[in-house]
Parts: sequence; structure tokens; C-alpha cells
Amino acid sequence: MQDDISREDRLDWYRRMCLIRGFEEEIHNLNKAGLVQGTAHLYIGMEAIAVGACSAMNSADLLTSTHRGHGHCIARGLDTGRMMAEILGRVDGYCGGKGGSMHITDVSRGMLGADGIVGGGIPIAVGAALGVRLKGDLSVVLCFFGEGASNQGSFHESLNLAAVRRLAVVFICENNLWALSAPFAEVTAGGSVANRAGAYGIPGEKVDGNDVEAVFKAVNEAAKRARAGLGPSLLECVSYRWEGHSIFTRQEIRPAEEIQQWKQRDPINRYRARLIEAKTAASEVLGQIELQVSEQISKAIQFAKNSSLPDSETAFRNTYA
Amino acid sequence: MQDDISREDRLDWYRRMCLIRGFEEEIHNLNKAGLVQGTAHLYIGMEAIAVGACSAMNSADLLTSTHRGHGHCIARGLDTGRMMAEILGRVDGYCGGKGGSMHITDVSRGMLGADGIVGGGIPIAVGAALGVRLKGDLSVVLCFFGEGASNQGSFHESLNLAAVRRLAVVFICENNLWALSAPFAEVTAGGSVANRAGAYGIPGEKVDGNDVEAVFKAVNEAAKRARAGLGPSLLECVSYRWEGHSIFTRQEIRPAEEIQQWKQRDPINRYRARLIEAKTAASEVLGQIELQVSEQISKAIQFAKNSSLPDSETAFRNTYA
Amino acid sequence: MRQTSYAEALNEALREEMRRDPLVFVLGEDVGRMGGLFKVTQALLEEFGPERVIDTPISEAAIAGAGVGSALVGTRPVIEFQFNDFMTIAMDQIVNHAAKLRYMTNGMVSVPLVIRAPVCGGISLGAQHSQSLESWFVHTPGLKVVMPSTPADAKGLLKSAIRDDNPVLFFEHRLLYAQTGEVPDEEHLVALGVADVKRTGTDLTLVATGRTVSLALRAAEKLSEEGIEVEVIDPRTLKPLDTHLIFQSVRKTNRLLVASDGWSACGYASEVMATVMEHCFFDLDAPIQRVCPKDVPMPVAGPLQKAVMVSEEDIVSNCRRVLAT
Amino acid sequence: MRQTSYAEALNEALREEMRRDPLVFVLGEDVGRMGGLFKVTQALLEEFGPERVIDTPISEAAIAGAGVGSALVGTRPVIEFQFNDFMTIAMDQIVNHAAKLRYMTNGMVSVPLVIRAPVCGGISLGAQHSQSLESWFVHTPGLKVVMPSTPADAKGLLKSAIRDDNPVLFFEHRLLYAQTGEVPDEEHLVALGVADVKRTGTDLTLVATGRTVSLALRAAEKLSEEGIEVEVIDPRTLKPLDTHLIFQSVRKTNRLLVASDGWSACGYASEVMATVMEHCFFDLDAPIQRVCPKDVPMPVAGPLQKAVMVSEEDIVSNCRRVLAT
Ligand SMILES: Cc1ncc(C[n+]2csc(CCOP(=O)(O)OP(=O)(O)O)c2C)c(N)n1
Ligand SMILES: Cc1ncc(C[n+]2csc(CCOP(=O)(O)OP(=O)(O)O)c2C)c(N)n1
Ligand SMILES: [Mg+2]
Ligand SMILES: [Mg+2]
Repeated sequence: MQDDISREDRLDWYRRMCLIRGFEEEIHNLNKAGLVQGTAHLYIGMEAIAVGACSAMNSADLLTSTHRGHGHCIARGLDTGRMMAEILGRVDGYCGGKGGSMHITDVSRGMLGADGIVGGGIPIAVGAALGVRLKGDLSVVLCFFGEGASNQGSFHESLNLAAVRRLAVVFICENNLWALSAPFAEVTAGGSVANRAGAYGIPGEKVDGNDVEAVFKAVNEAAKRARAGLGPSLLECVSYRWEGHSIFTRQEIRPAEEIQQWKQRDPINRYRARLIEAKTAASEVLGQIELQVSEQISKAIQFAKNSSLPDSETAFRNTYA
Repeated sequence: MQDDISREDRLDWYRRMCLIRGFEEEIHNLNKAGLVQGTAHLYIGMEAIAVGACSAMNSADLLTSTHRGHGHCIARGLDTGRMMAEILGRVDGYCGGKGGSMHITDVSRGMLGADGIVGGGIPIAVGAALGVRLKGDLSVVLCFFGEGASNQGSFHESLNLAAVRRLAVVFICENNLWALSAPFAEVTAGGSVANRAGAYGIPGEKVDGNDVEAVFKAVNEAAKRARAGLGPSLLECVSYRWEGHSIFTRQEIRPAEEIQQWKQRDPINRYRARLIEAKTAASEVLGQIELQVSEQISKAIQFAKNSSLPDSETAFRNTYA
Repeated sequence: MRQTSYAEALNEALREEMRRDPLVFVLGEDVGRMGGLFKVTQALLEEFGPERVIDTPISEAAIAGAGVGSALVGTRPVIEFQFNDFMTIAMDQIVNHAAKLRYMTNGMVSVPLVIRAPVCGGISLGAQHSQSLESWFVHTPGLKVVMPSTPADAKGLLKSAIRDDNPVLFFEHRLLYAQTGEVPDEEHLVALGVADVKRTGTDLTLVATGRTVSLALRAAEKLSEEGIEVEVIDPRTLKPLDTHLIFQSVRKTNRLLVASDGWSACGYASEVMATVMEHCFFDLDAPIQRVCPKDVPMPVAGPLQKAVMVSEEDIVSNCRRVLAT
Repeated sequence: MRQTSYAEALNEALREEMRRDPLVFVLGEDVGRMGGLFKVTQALLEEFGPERVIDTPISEAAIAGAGVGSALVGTRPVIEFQFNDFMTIAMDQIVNHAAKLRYMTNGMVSVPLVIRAPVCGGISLGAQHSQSLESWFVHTPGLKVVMPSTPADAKGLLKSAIRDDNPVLFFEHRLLYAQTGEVPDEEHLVALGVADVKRTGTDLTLVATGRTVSLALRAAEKLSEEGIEVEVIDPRTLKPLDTHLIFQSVRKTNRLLVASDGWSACGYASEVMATVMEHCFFDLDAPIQRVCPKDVPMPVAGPLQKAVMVSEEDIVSNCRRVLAT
């Protein structure tokens, strides 16, 4: 990725953020219609993180994701139709309906997998970085995880291991201030995840996770460092999830005002306003993009709905290579 | 424990350090004679840490230990005869020969157990602190572990949990610069364990682990903080083990000069010289103490040797309460 | 007697034991403010406060270790894992510490710790949220393993588990949480290690656990219409196993089928088979069979999940198979 | 053929595979500079350098996760755990990730990962360093489980494990490391999933694994003096199990004893018993029995350890028991 941001980049980022938002909103509707197989953890409100971060990736770069992974997938350019098909448990889904929302994977795009285990993907990212180095590739691995995951042992072991081996990993903590019902400060000592970088002698930085360009810049710097063989970095992107923890969640623990406040900092609206203000694009141009996005989502849903539920026989395949 | 150190304290500390040294040296001999059951990890060279730290404990305080636990036990006043009996696998050992060197425990002295799992005792210390608080006790828990253990996930999770709950734990890292064949800097990012305290917003301090009074003071301060409800601290006591990793170890990885240098910083000789210099005690008085210590060790060995190996039937008892 | 759900029954057990003994406390992710992912700890925070109902960070290894440490100093922690799959992160503390500390110290200490966790699939959460790992713990000496199938058993067994001085792993089936049943109004304890005949019969013994008990009972009803009388035994405690009741039944029916939501290989069903084989071989008229989920991870899509999990039909057809030989 | 020790044979397998394939690499605690706690990785660092022989921090969970991640991108990690007891710290990565990623992605990825670890007791290291936890992994679909009993098998199986595209858990018995045996000079591969008849016999089938194979062979010699001919079968791969060879033997001898260093409850022995029961019930003249360690953690003191572990005498007396019925 280039350092300076072009108009095309900006419009593309806006498009991707809209795509994530629209995609996630539709999952709500599909769930009400009883079509989602299992659960889904929506990324609404956090779009700027995935889009900003993945925009700093080269084509050979890799990423690992979390239970809340749709945003990363879309930002990385996965096919929304196959994603939706997976969420509806259909044969044309990325995992043929076996993985569902929490396990969407597309190695052809360097997406090594969402993960149902909080903190589970972190050492896998480190391993991937170890592997690509052995293969002589210059790939960087983006490793996404929630602030809740930063209290897992795997976080600590992985940062330490990546740091002592100077591996090309960018650790991206998505601090949305809550882990299920747990408020950040109540369960996380030290007041900041970025600050934990000091324990491993690596750079740590807190970033406005609702500002796609700020995220891009921070990740791009960290990726450059990594590519130059200078080792891993830790970024804490502060944002918020607008929806309940998962589509299963009925109970809302978080204060209504807090949710309201964060909705006012909508990363998409904010970026829209900025693009218009900076005359990067007129409202109509953005409107066009929004329309295209809606169409893409409709197609994705159609694709998913047209795909059939898997035959029970497929349950017994692909346990072993 | 009082803050100011009396002459009695000083002499007692000297005595305890000698006792640890002599006890461990005898294990070498007993092992050559084929009497040790299983392995043992000797504490020689690190005596000042255990003695300084445990001297800051009140009678109701607790501690958790490691595979290299003899020093902590002796410093805490466990019976050397029963310890030696356990190391020789005898019925009069603390664990009736079932636990061996790595599992010596004496709850009557607040010693919750050595541990064969690197990092295994750390969350147990946190749990003990949680438990005593629930019981309304004011006990502090000293939690010993090696610098190798500071790369385990359990270290991270435990420090975070103790910090957010403001538990009365003093985390004492014994940094002897090597974890089996692994040199500290090669496997530990950040260059310092004490520095990792920052990640949890708790005090962290590096201490000369070969200076019994420095260790005492640091642990005493941390324990006072803990008792006052101000939460945990992390101390990194830098020292060195003189012997191989365990009595099984035949191969020495560490540079001979490094070992030599550290032997010149012998915590016992150093303290002896200081006591004499400060006129706390004449050489003869210390000689008396050394003699007493030798006698105590001889008695411990005699006690252990006189105790019989357990009857095979006892193998089937005490799995369940 | 009142109709109570399995989840409410568990909640009652916790509340009653916490009222009875101030050293009983609860810790785990989202157990306080939220009342637990499956509502089993609901309203405990309000009654007992944040020192006895502890919302923890997401740190399963430290949670288990904190359970061990607090048990060692004489309190009685009850830990909740949101899914038993996450116990994989805490195996060291459970297996190397909780299970062994008493033995390693030759009885000097005890670890009165309860770990509760839901098992198995059924709501399309996939391979990392649908395992039924109880067999690992049955394998491990030093642990007790409990798996209730009814609200009354759930309550009575949890109260006994909390009073037990050993580490007890308490497995709940999430499809059972909403199931209701009669629970005695008065103090209700079910002793660990005692199996229960859920239905008497003469033609075949069917040992089933957890959710498979209700499938087994429905299967038995169906077969009864054809004149086949199946005896359904629920061990309730998987370790220690009440072999007496099982042997007695097998000696009467001469045939045995074992149903379990855990995988077959080295699983709980194989253990029951092996034990009965050792002791009742000459009483058997036919090979013992087992009904377990298929030997694959749990898939998400409904038809796949259904194909993998044990069903009533599986049990019926396997009963027939055992009876046909 | 040369006489080679079990440890040397493993070392040869690693060296040969690392020479053959530059994507094979080794990681674990003390595997480099020290050559491994039990010398299995000796001198690999010198030949292959620190990028392919990686001394890690003491971080078992991250080590396993790093294995999974590097396997996902197409390299072939071989991890060493110093004792299988420490795998308790890495169960999430092994069971929730390595075992399931291929299935969860419907075959999109594979995880060609080998995890080596010594099992069982014998040198008085006590309860946290003496377990034999292979049964847990046999329980888990998605994993293969290997346990060689001779130097030749050790070499041939490790080479096959490294070439296999699945996660393979490779269990070594530390009392075997110093044992010597003939190992072919030329390229030597032993296919996974193929059992081996270590001794033929007609009176009783004895399935034994790892260390218990040599105990079984000695026991068989002893019984042979009395005219009792025991057939000793070593499955070598515990999962997938070569049932064919075992069934064939049982159909010939009509009697079966299973020996294992893992605990009996939900253990590997119970699995073999259950499988044979299902398929060969009417071929059996006597109940199948098992010889396993006693159902307690491993104690340290010599006489206690001896009382708990499986011995040659245990096997002899249990053979007699099976033959007496
Ligand atoms: C090991 C593990 N523990 C608990 C859970 C249950 N769980 C799923 S998401 C979640 C909260 C995660 O919080 P965070 O990491 O901040 O991510 P967020 O959901 O806020 O995006 C929990 C507790 C899990 N999936 N895995
Ligand atoms: C979980 C675990 N991993 C590995 C080991 C093997 N082991 C025992 S001691 C040791 C080194 C520990 O180093 P450190 O924590 O620095 O303590 P030290 O021995 O230096 O006192 C290792 C790797 C173990 N016992 N437990
Ligand atoms: Mg969060
Ligand atoms: Mg050390």
C-alpha cells in the first residue's frame, strides 16, 4: 500500500464501510426471518477499524480474526455472497455451512479465519508470521482481537513470542469498551491496552477507531516497521459496538446514553461529512456508492438464499486431509 | 513484621541463608548416594530472596512456590527433617513420599505448595488472596516464580486479575537469568520483568536479589501496601543459580565465567562480611551459627534416613477427601 | 411440587447454598451483572454482592487457578465456564492442580471446588461451542464428574457438589436449561455417586446421561408400544460411577445400550461398556452397543448438526439392533 | 542393521525430514542449544540454524498456536513438549484449533502439525510429570495419535507423521529413549494407521502400546514356557485404529487383554474393549480385561510408583485371569 491516500482510496474506504454496515444490518433482518444458522456478532459501529487496517495490507499479507469477524472479511475483499451463504449455513458458503459466522475463512485472500475462542487467533497470527518468514515471504500478519481478549494468557504469550522473534505481526486491539457484559476498566488493569506494549518493548499506540484514516495511518506505519524486520507493534483502536453482543443477545447491560453518544460518533457519517467538506466527493457521488452497495448486498442475500442447505452426508467429510 | 531490622533479625537471616545453602549442598551428596527420589532443583545462590521475602511475612500470611522451592520452605520455617524426608520419598516427609521435592507443602505454615508446573502457582496465589479476603483475614500472599514463568499466560492473567480486584498479593519474580537452557533476554521481550508491572498499573521494582536486606525492604513495602488494601505489586529479584538446572542436569549451557562472576557475589558471604563490618556480630558468633546449622542439617538427614519408604498400600489412599 | 426449569433449579441451588454457607461464592465471566450467559446465576449479585459474585476478566486459566487457590484456603468457589469448550484453556489448573493436590500432599489439603459448564450442541454454534468433553475428566483421578438430566437432579446434585470436599465438574446441557420439571419445595439433596432408574424395564438396559436421558425415555415409550420394555438408567454422577445399579439391571435384562453426547472413542460410553464387559460378560445375550455423536467436530448448519448429534431415532434403532442379536 | 536407540532414531527421523523438506522445522523449549530435554533434537540447531530450530519461551499455549498458524501457511512444524502433562496448557490450540480447522472450513485448510511429547512415569517425577494423556486426543476427532514402541517404529512413524497433512500427536515413552533396537539403514517409513503383530500366538490376544509392548513381550515369553502362546499386537497408531488386525487376532484366539499406560476410565484400553465388544462379541470365550495404571495420580516414592504403574507381573497375572475364565 502507498503512504499517501488517493481519492480512489477514500471513496473505496467509504464504500467498504457502507458495505459492512449494510451487510450487518441485513443479518438482523435475516435473523428475524429465522434464516441465520447459529449466532452472529455484528460489527456495526466499528467499520473504520477493519477498513482502515485492511487497506494497509498488500496482497500477500495475512490476517486473523475473531468471533466478530464480518468487518474484517469485507474489508479484506471477501465475497459478500459467499459470506452471507455461510452465515445462513448454505453449501455455497465459504465453509459449506460447517463453520458459520464465527469461522469464515478465505485463504485465497490471506484471511486465515475468524475464531470462536476469545484470544484463540492471536498465537495463530504469530505462527503465520513465523511460517511466512521461513518460506521467505515478506508478508505481514494483521491480528485482530477485542479488548476482552487482551486479558487472555494467549495475548501475553503471543506478544512476547512475536517480540523476541521480531515477527511481522501488527496486533490490532479493537477496544469497543465492553466484553459481553464486562466494562473495560472493571476487568482490565492498567487502563489501556496500548500501554501493555511496553511490557514487550514494542511500540504501542492508541488510535481513534472511528477514524478510518487514522487507523490506516497507524496500521500502515506498523506494517512498514514489520516489513522492515523491526518486529511487531500493538495498536489499540477505540470504538464501540452499536448492537447487542450477538444476535442472540436480548439483554442490554450498557447505559442507553453511552450507546447514544457513540452513535453520534458514527464512523461512516463522520467520514461522509469529511469527504464532502474536503470536496473529495459530492453528496451525489457518495449516494451513488451507497446505491451500489445496497445492490451488492441484495445480490449477496439472493445468492445466499438461492444456495441450498447442505446435505447431511457432507457432515461426515473433511475431518481429515 | 516490623520495619526496622533488629540484630536478632539479621542473625536469624544469616542463619536461614546458611541453612538453605547447607541443606541444598547435602542433597547433592544424598543424590550421589542414590537416595533422592526423583529430581530436585537446588536454590543455591538465591538464598537472599527467599529469606528476605519470607521475613516480611506475618504468621497468617501465605505463600506459593515453584519447582525450585526448598529455599522458600526453609525461609518460611518448615521443618528441615520432614522436608528432607519428603525429598528422599519417606513416610515422614510432608507428603508421605507422594509429592517429592516439587510438591512440598505445609499449610500449617501458610505454605500452599511447591509446584511442578512453571507458572502453575501464580493463579493459585491470586485465588488464595481472594479466599482470605472473603474469609475476612488480612493475610498477604507471597507468590514466587522464576523469570521463565513470566512468559506464561498464567502470569499475565493472574497479575491482571489481582490488579483489578486489588488483591493482597506480592508477586516475586526470581530472575536467575536462565530458564533451563534459555537465557533471559533471548526469550523475554522488554528486557525486564519488573517493567511488566506497568501493563497492570501496579508498582514494579527491580531488586538486588543477592542482598537479603534489600529484598526484605522491598517485600515489606509491597506487603504493607497489600495489607492496606492497595493491591498487588511485582518485584523482580535478580540473582543466579549456582548449580545445574536440577540434580538430573549433566550438561551446563551457561558460560563458566558467568557462573564464576556470580559466585563472587555470593549472598551469604556478602552478608557475613557486612555483619562483621557493621559490627553486628563477630566472626565467632557467625561461626557458632554455622555450626548450629550444620547440626540441624545432620539431624534432618538422620531423621529422613531413619524414616522408612512408604508401604505400597499408601499409594491408593488420599486421592479423594 | 412446583414446576421449575433446569436453569432455575440450578439458580436455587446456588442461592440456597450461598445463604447457608458464607464461604460459598461464584466466579466467572458475566456471572454478576448479567446473571450468567444462560441465566443460572441470575440475581445472585444483587443478593450477595460483588465479593461473592465475581465478574472476571476473560482469563479462563486464572479463573480456574483462582478457584483452586481459594478452595485451598477453605472457601468454596463455584466457577462458571460459559461453554465447556473453554475449559481447554484451564486444563492445567483442573487436571494438574485441582485433581492432584490432595493426593500429592497425601491428604494434607483438599480442593472443594465446583466447575459448572454447559456441554454439547443443538443451537448451531459450531465446533468450538458444542463439545461434550466430560470423558476427559472421567479419565482423570481426583475429579468427580456430575451430569444431571432433570431440574430436580440438577438442584440436588449441585447442592451436594458444593458441599463435597473434592473438585467436582458439573456439566449441564444447554438444551435442558429451559426444560421444566417437579422440584421438591423442601431441602433437596441428591447424593453424588448414586445412579437413578428413570424407567424400569425387562428387555434391555439403556444407560443414558444428560440430554440423552429424555431421548432415551421417549425412545422407550415408543418401543413400549411394541411390547419392548426398556430400563433407562441415568448414572447422574459419571465419576464415581454407580456400577452396582447398572450391573444389577444388566443381569436382569441381559442386554445393554449406552447413549452419550460425548464422542465414542475413549468416551464415557466406552467406559460403561468396558466395565460391564469385565463384570457381566456371561450375563450378556448380545454385544453391548453405544449411541454417540458421529466422530466429527460439530458443524453449524441445521441438517449437518442434526446428522451428527444423537437423536431419539438413533436410540430406537440401536435398541432394536441390540435386541435383534 | 545398526543398533540405534529410540532417542537417536527419533533424532534421525527429524534430521532426515528436515533435510528433505526445507519447510519442516522444530520448535519448543530447550530444543536448540540444549538439544531437547531428552536429546531428541540434539545437534539440529547446528545443522539447520535458529530459524528452523527454535528455542521458545515457556509459553506452551503460544507454542501450540504458533504451530497451528505456521502449519496453516504451509510449513511443517514439529513441536516438542517436554512432558505431555504440559499439553494441558495448550489444549485449546490443539483441540479447538488444530483438530477442527480443516473440518470447520470444509477442507479449505489443513494443519500439518506434529506435536511430540513423552508420556508416563518411571523416574519418580510425580503426578504432574508422569501422566499418559493420549486417550484425550484419541477422543478428539481431527487428530491422529501415534505411540511407537521400538526404535524402528519410532523413526518410521515420525517420518510419516511429519509428511502427514493432519495434526499428529506423537507420544514417546521416556523409559524407551535409551532402549536400542535395529533400525534399517535405508529410508524407513512406517505408515500411520497400521498395527503390527509383535509376536504371534494362538491362546490369547494382547493389545499393548508404547512401553507396555516390551512388558507384554516379556510376559509372553514367560507364559510360553508354560505352553501358553500369547499374540502381542501393537497398534502403533492409536487413532485411526487398525481394527482389522485386532479383530482378526481375536477371532483366532477368542480372548483379549489390553495393556496401556493411560488410566483405565474412558481410556484407550476401554476403547479397544468397546470396539472389540461391538464387533467380535460372539467370538469371545471370556470377558476382555485391561491392565492399566491404578486410578490415582502418580506418586514419587519408588515403591508407590511401582505399585501404580503397569508391570510385567500385572500383565502375566491378567493373562492368566483371562485364560482362566
Ligand atoms: C475463551 C473464550 N471465553 C469466553 C468466550 C465467550 N465470549 C464470546 S465473545 C466474548 C466477549 C469478547 O469481548 P472482546 O474480546 O472485547 O470482543 P467484542 O465481543 O467486544 O468484540 C465472550 C466472553 C469465548 N468465546 N471464548
Ligand atoms: C508448564 C511447564 N513447562 C515446562 C516445564 C519444564 N521446566 C521446568 S523448570 C523450567 C525452567 C523454569 O525457568 P524459571 O521459571 O526461570 O525458573 P528457574 O528454574 O530458573 O528457577 C522448565 C522449562 C515445566 N515444569 N512446566
Ligand atoms: Mg470488546
Ligand atoms: Mg530462571
